[in-house]
Formats: sequence, C-alpha cells, structure tokens
Amino acid sequence: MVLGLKARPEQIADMHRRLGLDQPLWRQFTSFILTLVTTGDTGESIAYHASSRALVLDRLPVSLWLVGCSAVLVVAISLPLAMTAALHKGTWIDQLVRVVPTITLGMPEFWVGLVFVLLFAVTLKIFPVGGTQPGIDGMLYSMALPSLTIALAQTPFIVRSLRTRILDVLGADFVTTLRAAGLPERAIRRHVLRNSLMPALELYGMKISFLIGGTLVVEQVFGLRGVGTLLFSAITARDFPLIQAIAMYCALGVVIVSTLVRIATGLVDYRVREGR
Amino acid sequence: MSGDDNLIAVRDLHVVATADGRPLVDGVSFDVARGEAVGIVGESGSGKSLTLRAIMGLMPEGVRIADPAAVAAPSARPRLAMIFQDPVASLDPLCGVVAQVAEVMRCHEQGDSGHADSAPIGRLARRFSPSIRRESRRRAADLLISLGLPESLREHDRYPGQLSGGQCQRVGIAIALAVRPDVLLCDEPTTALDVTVQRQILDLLARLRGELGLTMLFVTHNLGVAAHLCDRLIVMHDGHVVETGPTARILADPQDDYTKRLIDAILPIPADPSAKPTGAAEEETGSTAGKGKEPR
Amino acid sequence: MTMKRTLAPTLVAGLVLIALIALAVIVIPFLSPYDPIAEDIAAMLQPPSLAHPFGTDQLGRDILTRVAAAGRIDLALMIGVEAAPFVIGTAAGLVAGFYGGWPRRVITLLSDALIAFPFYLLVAVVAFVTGTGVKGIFLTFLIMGWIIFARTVTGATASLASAEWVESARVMGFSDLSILVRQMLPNVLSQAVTVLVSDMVALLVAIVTLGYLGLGIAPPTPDWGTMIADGQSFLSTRWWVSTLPGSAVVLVGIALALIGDGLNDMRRNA
Amino acid sequence: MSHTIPAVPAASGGQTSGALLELRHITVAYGGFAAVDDVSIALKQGGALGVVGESGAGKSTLARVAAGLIAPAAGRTLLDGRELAPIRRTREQRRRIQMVFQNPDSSLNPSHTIRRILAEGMLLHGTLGPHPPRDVVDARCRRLLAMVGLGEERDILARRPRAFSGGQRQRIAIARALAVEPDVLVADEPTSALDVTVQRGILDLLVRLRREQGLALLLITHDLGVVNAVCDEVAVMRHGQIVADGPADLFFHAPLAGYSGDLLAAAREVALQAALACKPAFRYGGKDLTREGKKNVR
Amino acid sequence: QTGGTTASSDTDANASGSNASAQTTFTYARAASVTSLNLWTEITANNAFAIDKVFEPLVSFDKDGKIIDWLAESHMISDDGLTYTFTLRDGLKFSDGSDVTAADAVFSIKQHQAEKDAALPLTADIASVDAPDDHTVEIKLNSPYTPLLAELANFSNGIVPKDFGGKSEDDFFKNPVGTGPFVVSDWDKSGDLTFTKNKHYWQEGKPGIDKLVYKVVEDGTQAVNQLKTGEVDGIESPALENLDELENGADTKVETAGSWVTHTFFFNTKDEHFADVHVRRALAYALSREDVTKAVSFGHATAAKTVLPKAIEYSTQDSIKPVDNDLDKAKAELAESKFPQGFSAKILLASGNNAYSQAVQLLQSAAAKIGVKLDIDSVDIATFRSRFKAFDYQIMINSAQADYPDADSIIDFQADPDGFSKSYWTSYSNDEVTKELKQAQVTPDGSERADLYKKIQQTLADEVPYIPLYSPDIVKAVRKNVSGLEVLPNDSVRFQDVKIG
Ligand SMILES: Nc1ncnc2c1ncn2[C@@H]1O[C@H](COP(=O)(O)OP(=O)(O)OP(=O)(O)O)[C@@H](O)[C@H]1O
Ligand SMILES: Nc1ncnc2c1ncn2[C@@H]1O[C@H](COP(=O)(O)OP(=O)(O)OP(=O)(O)O)[C@@H](O)[C@H]1O
Ligand SMILES: [Mg+2]
Ligand SMILES: [Mg+2]
Repeated sequence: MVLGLKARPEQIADMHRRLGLDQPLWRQFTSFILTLVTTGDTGESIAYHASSRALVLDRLPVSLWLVGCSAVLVVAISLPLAMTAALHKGTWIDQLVRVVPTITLGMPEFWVGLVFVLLFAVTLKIFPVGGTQPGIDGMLYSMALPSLTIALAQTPFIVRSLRTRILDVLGADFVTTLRAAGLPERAIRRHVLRNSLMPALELYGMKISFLIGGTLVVEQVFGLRGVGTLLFSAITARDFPLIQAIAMYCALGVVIVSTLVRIATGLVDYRVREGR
Repeated sequence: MSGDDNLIAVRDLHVVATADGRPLVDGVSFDVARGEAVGIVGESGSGKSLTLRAIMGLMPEGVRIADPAAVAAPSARPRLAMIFQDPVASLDPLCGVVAQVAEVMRCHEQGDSGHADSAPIGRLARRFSPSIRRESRRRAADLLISLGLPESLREHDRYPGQLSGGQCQRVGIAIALAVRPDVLLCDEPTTALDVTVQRQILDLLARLRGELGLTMLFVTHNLGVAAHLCDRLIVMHDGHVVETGPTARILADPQDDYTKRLIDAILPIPADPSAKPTGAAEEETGSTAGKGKEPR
Repeated sequence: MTMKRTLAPTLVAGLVLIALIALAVIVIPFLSPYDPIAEDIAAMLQPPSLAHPFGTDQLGRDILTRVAAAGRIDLALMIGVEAAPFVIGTAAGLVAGFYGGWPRRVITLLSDALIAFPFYLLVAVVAFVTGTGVKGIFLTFLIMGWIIFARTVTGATASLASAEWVESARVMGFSDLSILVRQMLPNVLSQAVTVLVSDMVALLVAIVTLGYLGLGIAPPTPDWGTMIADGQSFLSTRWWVSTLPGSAVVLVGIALALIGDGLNDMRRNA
Repeated sequence: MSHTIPAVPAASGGQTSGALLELRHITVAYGGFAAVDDVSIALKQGGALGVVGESGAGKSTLARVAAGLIAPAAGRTLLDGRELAPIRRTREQRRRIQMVFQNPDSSLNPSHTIRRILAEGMLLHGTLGPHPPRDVVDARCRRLLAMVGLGEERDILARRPRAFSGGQRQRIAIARALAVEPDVLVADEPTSALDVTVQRGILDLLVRLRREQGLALLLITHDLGVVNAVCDEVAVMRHGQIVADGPADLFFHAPLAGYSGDLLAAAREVALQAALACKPAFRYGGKDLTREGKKNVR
Repeated sequence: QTGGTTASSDTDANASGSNASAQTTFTYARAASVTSLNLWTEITANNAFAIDKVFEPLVSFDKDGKIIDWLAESHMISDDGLTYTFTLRDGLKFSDGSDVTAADAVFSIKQHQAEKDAALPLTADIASVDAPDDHTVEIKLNSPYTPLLAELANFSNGIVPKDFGGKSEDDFFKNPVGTGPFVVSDWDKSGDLTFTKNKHYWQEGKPGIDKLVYKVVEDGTQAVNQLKTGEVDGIESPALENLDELENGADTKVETAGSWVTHTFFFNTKDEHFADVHVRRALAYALSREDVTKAVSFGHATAAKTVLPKAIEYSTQDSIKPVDNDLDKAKAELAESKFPQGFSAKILLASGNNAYSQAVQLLQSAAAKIGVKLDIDSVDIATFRSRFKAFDYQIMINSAQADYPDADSIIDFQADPDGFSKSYWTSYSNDEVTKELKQAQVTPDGSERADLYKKIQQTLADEVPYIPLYSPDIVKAVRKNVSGLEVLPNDSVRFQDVKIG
C-alpha cells in the first residue's frame, strides 16, 4: 500500500531509536536476551505497538490446539495403518498403505490444505473454510481440516518407519513365545506396539519441529489466527522484536514437546527411564 | 502303548520353503505318548525346529506345511507350550516378567471357565478388574519363586534385561507352565547357558516332569543333554528321521551312519577318577555330586 | 554370480520412474516448440489441449515445457543442496556413534538446539539476512539438514560400534579413520541413503513451500514451487496451472519413496 | 588368591620366564566393579591355555585386554618379555596377536566380501609383500579357506558373510586371524555356536597349527570337552579372579574342590552319560584318557 | 443454500422480520489488523479504512473522486483563494450523544497541525483556523493553495471532540468518539475489530447494519473461499485473478469504482544506467503495457499511459502519446544511449505479490529483446521499503496512489525533486516540471491548471522516470445479498447504506 510512503524519515529514525533498531543486529539480539533473562520480557512489537509476549500468548491457544490435534491425528492415523500394513505384509493392503502416503509425501501442505478447503468446505460444506469457532466443539470442528492437513504431511514418515519396526518386532522371538503361550492376537498386538513405539516416538520427537513449522503454512492457508500467521506478518513487517519473541516461544514449545516425548519414551521403555 | 494315549502324532510331515518349494522337512512321522520324554537330535539345519513349530502351529515366514492334517492330534487336542532357545530374546523386553507370566495365566483361565465368561461384559470385567490382576500377579510371582527366582519379585517386578540368562530361561519355563500344558515342547532351551546354569535348568525340567507328569518333546544338538532327559530319541538328518529308539539303545548301538558320526564327534571329558564306575550311581547322586565332594 | 545382489522390485520401479522423469526433464525442453520463459499474452491461461498438453500459465507460457525446465533446476537444486548436509551429517554421525562420549554429547546438544527452531522460521530468518532465493535455501539446509543424517547415522553406528567385526578390525591393526571410513561407512551408508531419499522429497516440498511463502527461487527461472504458488489462486477455476506442476513433485516423491523402500527392503533381506 | 591345582609345583602366574605373551596383575573395572581382578597368565610359544569359568567371570574381558582392545586399570602386558602399550600398539605388535570372537553372526563385516575380509589384513601388513597381484591374493585366500575346510565353490571369495552358515562364518573368522601369520591366537569361545561335527573340524585345525607352527593359543570356552581336546593348561575363572590353574591333565584327573569341582561335575553330568552310554572305554578309564580324547581330534 | 454462519443466519432472521432483536452483521475480510486509530499519525490502509468509519471530515469525495460536502453543509472559497468557509450541518452529534460544534472542528485541525508525527500533514500555508460561530469554520491562508479542499477531504482531517472530551490523547484513541457511522466495540490489535452502529449518526436511519466486523484473513485464497461459503460478507482486496470467478459465482458479486492507483515501474535515476533518458525510453518502448495489463488484470484494469489515473481530474490518459510498445524504436533508443551494447541490472521486487511478479517477468523478457539483462531481486516487503527509500535499487515495481482527489497529490509526490520523496525515490529532476507543478498548486481549478498538468504529464511521459503500467479498478467482492456498498476510489468503502438480504 502506498499510504505509508509519506512517513517522514525523521519520524522513522525516531521510532527506530526508541526501539533500539538503529543498533547492529547482534547488539539488538544481546539486549533482547539480556532483557529476557533479567525481566522475562521479550520486548515490544514494532508493527503492533504492543508487548510481543502478550501478542504471542494471545495467539498461542490456536496454535496449541492445532499442534495438539495434529499430533493426536498423526498417532491415530499412523498406528492403525502401520499395524494393518505390517500384519498384511506383502498383500495389496500393505501396498496400499505404503503407496498412498507416498503420494501425499510429495504434496506441499499448503496445496493439500487448499484442496481440502475447496473439497470439504466450499463444495461439500462439511467443515468451515477457516478461522476458529468458539467453544471446545467449535474448536475441534475448526481444527479438523487444518490438523488433518498437517497430519497427512507427517504420517508418511511415521507410518513407514513404524511399519518397518513392527515387522522387525513381529519377527522377534518373544512374539513367538507369546503366540506359543496362546495369548490372543489382541494382546500380542499390544506387546508388539509397545516395542515398536520407541523409534517412532524418537522420530516423532524430531518431526515435531517440522510439525510446529508446518503450522505456519497451514495457519496461513486456513486463516487461523495463531502464532504462525503472527510470525508471517512479523516477517513481512520486519518486526524483529516480535520475530525474536516468536522464535523463543517456538523453541520453548519444541523443547517442551520433546521433553514430553522423552517422558513418553520413558513410560514405554524402562531403559530410557534409567538413563540406559 | 495304545494309539489313544498318544498326545502327539506326526504323520508324514512335509514342510517346504514357500519361495522355491525346496523340501525342508521331508516325510517325518512319529508319536509321543502321554508322560513320555522324547528327544530330537540331529545336525544343524536338519529340520528339528521346523518339526517342532509345525506341531505348535507356528510356522515362520517363508515356509509352509504341505499337508496340515499331518500334525492333527489323534484325540482331543492337547494343550501345548513351548520353551525357546534364547532365554532373553524370547521375553518381551518392555514388560515385567511377573506381568508377562500373569498375563498368560489370566488368558488361560478365561479360556478354562468356559461359558460363564463368554459374555463380553464378563470378559472385560475380568480383563480390567484390579483384584483379578493382583491375584494373577501374586500367583505368577509364586510360580516364578518356586522356580528359583528371587523373592523380591513379589514386591517389585523386573524386566528381562535385569535378569540373568538362567533366570530368564526360568521365566520362559514359567510362561510355558502358566499355559498348564499337557505337552511341553523345548527347542534347545539350554544351549545359550553356561554349564552350571544349564545343569540347573535340566534338573528343573526333570523335576517338573516328575511332579507334573509332563509329556516332553525336546530338541537339542547336545547328545549329553538328550541322554540326561529323554526316554527316547529321534535322530534327524537332512529333513528325514534316520533313526529312532530308546536313548540308551541309540547311544550304545547306533544303527544309522549319520548317528554313528554324530556320536563319534562328541568330545569326551575325562571321567572323574574318584567316581563310582556305574552310570546308574552317577545319575542318583545327581546334582548334589559336587557338594558330596566338597570336604576334600 | 551370486555376489550380485538382486534389486528389490520397488527399487527397480523407483529407479525406472526417476529415470523417466530425468529423461522427460532433459528431453522435453529440446523437443518443445515453446520457450519456457517467453511470454505470449494472447495465449494466456489456456486449458490443456493438444498444442499445450499441460495448458498455459498467466503469461501464456507452455506449462509442460516449464515443468520440464523447472525440473532441471529443482532436481539439480535438490541434489546440490542435499549433498553437503548428507556428507556433514554422515561424518558427524559416524564420529558421534563410534566414539560416543563427549563427541556424541556435543553433536546431540547442537542438533537439539537447532531443531528447537522450526524450519520455516529459520528459513525466514535466513532469508532476512541473505535475501530470498537459492542462497537462503542452501544456507538453511546446511544448518538444519545435517541433523537427520547425524542422528540416523549416530544410532546406526553406535549399534555397530561394539560389533565384534569392528573389534576384529582393531585387532588387525587398522586405524580408527580406516575403520570408520572403510569398515563402518559401508554398513551405515544404506540407512543414510534411505534417509537421504526421503529427505530429498521433504526438501523438494520445502522448496515448493518457500515458493508459496514468497521466499523461493526468483523468476523467470521456472521453479515448481513458484509455479504451484502462482497457480494456487486459480485452483478452483484453472486447476491445471498449479495441479500439473504439483503432480511433478508428487511423481518425484513417489519415485524417491519407492527407491527408499527398495533400499530398505534390500537391507533387511540381503 | 588363586588355588593352584594340587599335586603340582605351583606354576605361579606372575613370573613365568620365557613366555611369549604374558599378562601381569591385570585389573579391569567397569564403573567400580572389577570384571577382572588382579589376574596374571602366561602363554609359551606353542602352548595352549584354556580359560574356563561361568558366564560373566571375566573371560572375554581378559581376552580383550590381551588383544589390546581395552586398557586395564592396572597391570602390564608383555610380548616376548617387552611391554606392550594397552591400546596404542604398533602395527606389527597388532599382527602378532590375533583374536577370534565368540559370536559368528557379528564377527564379520556384513558389507564386505570374503575376499576383502581375508585380504585386507594381509595387505595392511604386507604379508604377501608390497602390492601383491590379485591372483596371488586370491590364491592365498583360497589356501586359507581350504585350511579351515571351506572353499570348493568357485565364487566363494565374492560372497558376503550372510551367505554362510554360522559354522562357516566362524571358520572364515579364524582364517582371517591366521592370514596374517600371528604368533598368538586369542580365541573366545570359537565353537560354542557350532554343532559337534563342525566343532571337531575347527579344533583339529587349531591343534595342528599349534604343533606345526608353534602358534600359542589362548582358548576361552565353557566347554570342558574342548579344553580337554586342545589345551595343555587350564585356568578357572570366577568373579574376575583365577581360582585355579595348572596343567590340563591334572585338572581333569586330580579330585578338585570348590568351584572347579562343581564345574567339572556339572559338565560331566550332562556330557558324560552320553559317553557312558556309547563308549564303554571312557567309563572304565584306560590310563590315557586325554590322549584318547585328542586322538579323536584329527 | 447458506453456510449456516453467523452473518447469514442473522440475515435470515432479519429478512423474515420475525425477530425484532435480530442483529445484522457485516463481516469484512481484510488482510491486516487495525493497530491504531489515531487519525493523525496513521497512514496505512489497514488503519486508515477503520479510522474513516469513526471520524469524518468536513468535506469528502464520492465514488468518482468528486469533492462533496460532508459534515459541512456547504463550503465557500474566496476569490483570492485565501479564505475557506465551512458551514456545519444542523444536529450533528458525536457517537456519545454530545453536539458537534465548530470549536471541535477548529480543535481537530489545529491538533493535526501541531502533531509532529503527522503522517499526512496539511501542506497549505495556513494563517489561521477560527470558529466565528457554532456552525462556521474559517480557514485563512497566507498564499493560495488549490489542493487544500482535497486535502481536507482526507480521513486524517476527521473531527474529534474538543480536548478529546476531557480524556488524554492516548486514552481517547483507544476508545475513540467521532461522528462516523460506527463505534469501536471490540478491538484486538493483532486480530479482528468489531464496530457497532452509531445510534447518533447524522444520516437518518443509517447505518443499515448493526454490526461491522473487520475480520483478518491474511491469505487471499482463504478469503475468497470464506466469501463463497458466507463466512464473510465481503472482501476488501480480492485478487484480480479471482474476480471472474467471484463475479460469476452463485452467491457472490463484485462492486467496482475507478481508482487513484497506478502500478508503475520506477527507475532510480541516480543509477548510471537509468540516469540516461535513452535507456529509460528504450525499456519503455520495449515493453507492452497492454500485455502487462492483460496478463495481470483479467479485465479489471486499464493500461496506464500517463502518471495520473483517469479518475483524477486533469488526467490526459485519453489524449497523451506515451512511449510504448515499439521494438524498433526501443533498439534505436538504446543505440543512442551510453550502453548501446546493453547491460545488466536488477529489478527490486517485494515478494508475495503475484501480479507484480508477472509484470516483472514481462519487463525482464522485454528487456532481453534489446540486450538488457534484468535480474529479479525478490525481497520481503519490509526490506523492499527500506531498500528503495535508501535509493538502494535500480528498477522497482510499486504502486503510486493519490491520497486525496487532486492531481497535485500524485504529481507533487512523483515529480518534486525537493519533496521528501525525491520524485518517488527516483531522484528525477526537471526544473521545468518543478516550476510548473509549484505553479499548479496555486492556480485555481480551470483550464489554466489543466494546461499545466497536461504539459507536466507529457514531459514525464517522454522522459520516462517511471513507466506507469496499469490502473486497476477498485474492486470489492461481496455476497450477492449485499446491497448499498459504496466503493471509493481510494480503496475504502462506505458501509452506511449497506443492507443484507
Ligand atoms: N523361514 C524359513 N524360510 C526358509 N527356509 C527356512 C526357514 N526356516 C528354516 N529354514 C530352513 O529349513 C531347514 C531346517 O531348519 P530348522 O530350523 O528346522 O533346523 P534345525 O534342525 O532346527 O537346525 P538348528 O540345529 O541349526 O537349529 C534349514 O535348512 C533352514 O535353512
Ligand atoms: N562394557 C561393559 N560395561 C560394563 N560391564 C561389563 C562390560 N563388559 C562386560 N561387563 C561385565 O564384566 C563382567 C565380565 O564380563 P565378560 O564378558 O568378560 O564375561 P565372560 O566371562 O566372557 O562371560 P561369558 O561366558 O558370558 O561370555 C560381567 O559381569 C559383565 O557384565
Ligand atoms: Mg533349530
Ligand atoms: Mg564372554
């Protein structure tokens, strides 16, 4: 927009001085870290004239919902698919489970998202086109398509590694023991799954960074007012303090999530619990 | 021995590789009578394990039984349980050993109590009821301790990785016993263990056989072990049974060429000069032989 | 000769597919009567037809020709950008897995710290500093890309490091470097390559997504990402503009995934 | 404190003179727990020491110290009376002490061909001179394989370890160790995974090399039958210490107390009956039982 | 047939008339959030078009850019062009119910003059602002300044209550009170802004809707889809490439107005290449503006021949002879230049704008035809702004927009080398042009002024400091059931006549 061109250079310089933007980048960064450590504050956003922490915290719920729903969906899709494929190894079911995620593997999230919107929201009108709706059920309703989009991008990796792992475990001696002991298939699957989960969880922990990164694009496509869209506008506005704040919260999020994943692996495997 | 008393009857069993139809087990037939202990010995790759697995109905991937009727039980299907070679690998590494034994116990009790539990609600209640879980855990711990595992298992469960090989093999035996089997199939259950532990396990199996009247089918490549435990031997070579008969007879007077070579290859351990020169006496002193000599 | 390990069928399928794609990408621009970057406004946004099998884009350029021309860039970029992280990550993983101890701790810490920053955020920040385009993509992948290789190779190496054949090589008198490169590497390479293959798809998708975010390759250089992104606003009315370049990405994805699967199968069955 | 086997003048481990390989007062600790605790052994040229003992006694650890794979917390290793660095050994020192590992599944690099596995050591040490032509290498590899009873197939050198059975792999590992013409062979349970007929072949070879080339053998096993067939000296380990050592004849014939006795008794119990049943001669014992045993090994 | 969203269900209720308390809400999808409502310091569209819903100036302009009286019932300009007299309407009230007096207007204008961070300062040389009585506002100038009336029509000259109704300036703009049709009710600075209708609005019976929601939908495609399903009732800036789809949609339509915007290639005449007029003319001849327009506008723009858009008075769009689309002449011009063999240069492009990226590619291939190699330097919008403002570019594409309906708005900004924009950061300087544009500022409207602007436009067209490309229609997409939306040429809209259903 051209409005904005007429801002006087003195004003800009003045604002930059006020916000410390006339300093070199590294100086800005160290002072950011210093204030962060000493006061827990992440500074003021240039574009929004508001506390960056307040901005991020305000957007956080939507992103957390999105990440949470996608994480759940990833598991809910991957586990049964991988299990089914492994149990039917070599059959057409297996091929199907292996090939279909391969197709989505090459589809960028924004494109899948767009197609979903056109299909399920615009044409079939099953889900909302975008944005969020109030209440828990409204949230779940609005998260359906976005989280499915993210989940689809993540599942191929998880399904493939999980399937391989389940196959390995299915061939393990202890499964034969349990079979020989006459345990029902359901109970055996539980044992197999628990033993297959570890590497998948580790991969999941690694992918979580991509998952959180993926929210940026998906929030954009679905018009969700989360941290991702905030970041996007912060980038286009060169709102450096805000970018720093978001990066920090993202890193915090990733650390928390990978800690949770580590705790989860600990629950699954006592060897992790005991520090191996 | 009447035919009805045979718990296992294998008739002309053929196992082939799925890929190329190569015969792996090529027309094996034998019976095992109730209460009998039969050993299968033979060269590596002769089809011993496959025969056992065929009886168990657990064929590994890549092979199949040509005629499934070959291993049909002659009378009512006996309960089978199996002990495997590698004691540690044959237990779920992420599941406590008491829990594993208890799970198998619960599963077989459900099966036993028949009609009353066929209702799904009953089954569910049984599966999730904490009291039933506690009870089965207690009995699992009892069983494990009676097999010589540490008392502390009552208080806290341990994972297979936290037990020694010999202890794991006992857990494997406990799992097999939790099935309350009529027939115990053992696939080289002691080769991975060192001699002292090996002897303990063999003693344990002999004792259980005496106490529970188990029928046993025992695969090994160690003729010594076979002689120690089995009434009768089946010698396999290249997918065929080459010789069968009472243990003592086969060892003393092998008929088949391969059996002869097998026995010939045994490395002897020089006899204890102080021992009484009779095999029978040796057997009676059994496991306490060492202690008897302690005073020296 | 039995030494020739038979190729897994999935691998063969993947290789054939990628060969076809490579062939198409190389040959089509030569055979095509159209220039991938010459505009023809009169022919803008035509649906697929005999003259333009993939239709034309907003500037009337033949999409098929452009998809092929873009393939050259994108596939070359994919390989070029992935090479350095692959080598660095594999080397780091070998060292970390083999020695354990502090080398492993340092590498784990470093990768944990980096992975805490979501990928696109990093791209954005790098684009901030270096400007958009290939440079930024390259730099970001250098920073982030090695991690997945390092982790995979670390795990694989560590599980082999105590194998007795490694000790045999020591006893035989081989130096550590020689053990790492000549003994260890061949055994972990296939796993690293499997990861490489699926990571290449991820990279390709990332490049495409960067195009969508406006941080990708600058026009007029045809690039799948920019093509898909440019066409996304026509998705409901002129589907071909974005979907057909998109299917090229999907096809490459399938081919690479098949190769990865095949390598996996071979590793497990060989 | 080691109990020496009675009725023989103490062959104290510490000061064997003229020994080819000597380990003195070796202690290896894993986080405070001593896997090997002040152990001394000595090997003469052409000698064969059998180390027996229960699982976890520290046998393999001791072997790894001898082969220069782990540095002991205390103790010295001497070759020809000269001290060896615990790990940083010269190439030549490495060549002279070779080791065969217990597990046939993991002792060969799965991605290398048999040719490469056998040849790389020879090329490294120049056993065949500098830059030997390929056919010379191949011929040497074939001779080695023939030595361990393998190698009729034409393509054998191009195969990879997966294409061999456990017993075959074990033999390839032995061939690889022997390829560089070592003076000492440390063999960690080289036959435990094999069935008796295959085991026989390998032991045969080891005995022959001892006799013909003066190879010194440190044989670790828990199979007393193997010790009886191959070794002239025995050391019994338990809890990281040598609890008994001495000549093999005495070990098998003198009545033993304590752990060694238990071990022997247990082994006899499971093994002897088979022998009893089929070989009356063993039962009544001619005086030359060990000789008898070794005669079987050919 | 409706998507079951808030807006549509409200509408249904309203249409049936069964529920008197039913609220009609108009949800307007916008790309950015409202961050401030301070009418003096704010300038960007996201804020300006919220401010103009709350505050209103004395005069305004209509759909065609014609100045009309607004809060003033009438206005008078003295013959010497030095005195402007405005008479306020009767019964004007602020949204809090208090009366609007001339004192409020005086306060507002003076406050604007005093504002040191003013974004659109009044450039006229004002001698005094007075309120002779409650209904009259009088502005006196030291020298004539013809564009004053147009400047006053700007949103930044809206009327606020005197002394901010007793509040501090900061507090006031957090919860502003104005005469506009809407009142801020719920405001998330990084998100949506909800207005409710001003019950005291001076236009009887208006606005026709109870609630106006500015909903932030950053992604254009997302906005289009939301409009299709009725999740929003209108889109502020639909992409041109989506227009035919929206025009022909079952539930959607578009509303247009002539525009004050021209998308333009700018040359940095400080650069050694583009200091040469022949180089600039060569590129202008090489390029076909018709093609650019066709490629990016989908029939919703006119190719620009001159710097002034057609909707602005004195534009010579229909008569001027531009330097355009003649490859032979292009080659000839280049041959005459200092770089007859061609050269290479970079086009600065802000990423994320599809139309610009297409246009740039067209210039690129046009240049290639005469041996000039142009590379595209695509950067984020913030970098873009700081780069061109530092004259750190060679060619860029940007839009030139009039803020108020006077030719001076554009000409002063784009051709005055001493203005703070230095001829729109091209550093273009032509003494003749400078002299003429200064003179046009003091010449009253009429043929004399028209002649001046005609000359200026021809010079600019010949010397090509920039290549005007196309002027897009101002387009708003709305649901079919929306009526009464007035689209303004500055890209804003008036909602007071809007009805749904
Ligand atoms: N899953 C399989 N697929 C194909 N062939 C198999 C498979 N399992 C076993 N075989 C083959 O079947 C034959 C018999 O195998 P089996 O395991 O019964 O031998 P075994 O007598 O138990 O030998 P060992 O003493 O070594 O355990 C072998 O030649 C083996 O290669
Ligand atoms: N890397 C290690 N870290 C910690 N403890 C170890 C390690 N390696 C071996 N140990 C422990 O050291 C002791 C001796 O191990 P070692 O492998 O030497 O026994 P071994 O006599 O060879 O037994 P086996 O007959 O089972 O091979 C064991 O208690 C073992 O658990
Ligand atoms: Mg077997
Ligand atoms: Mg060992």
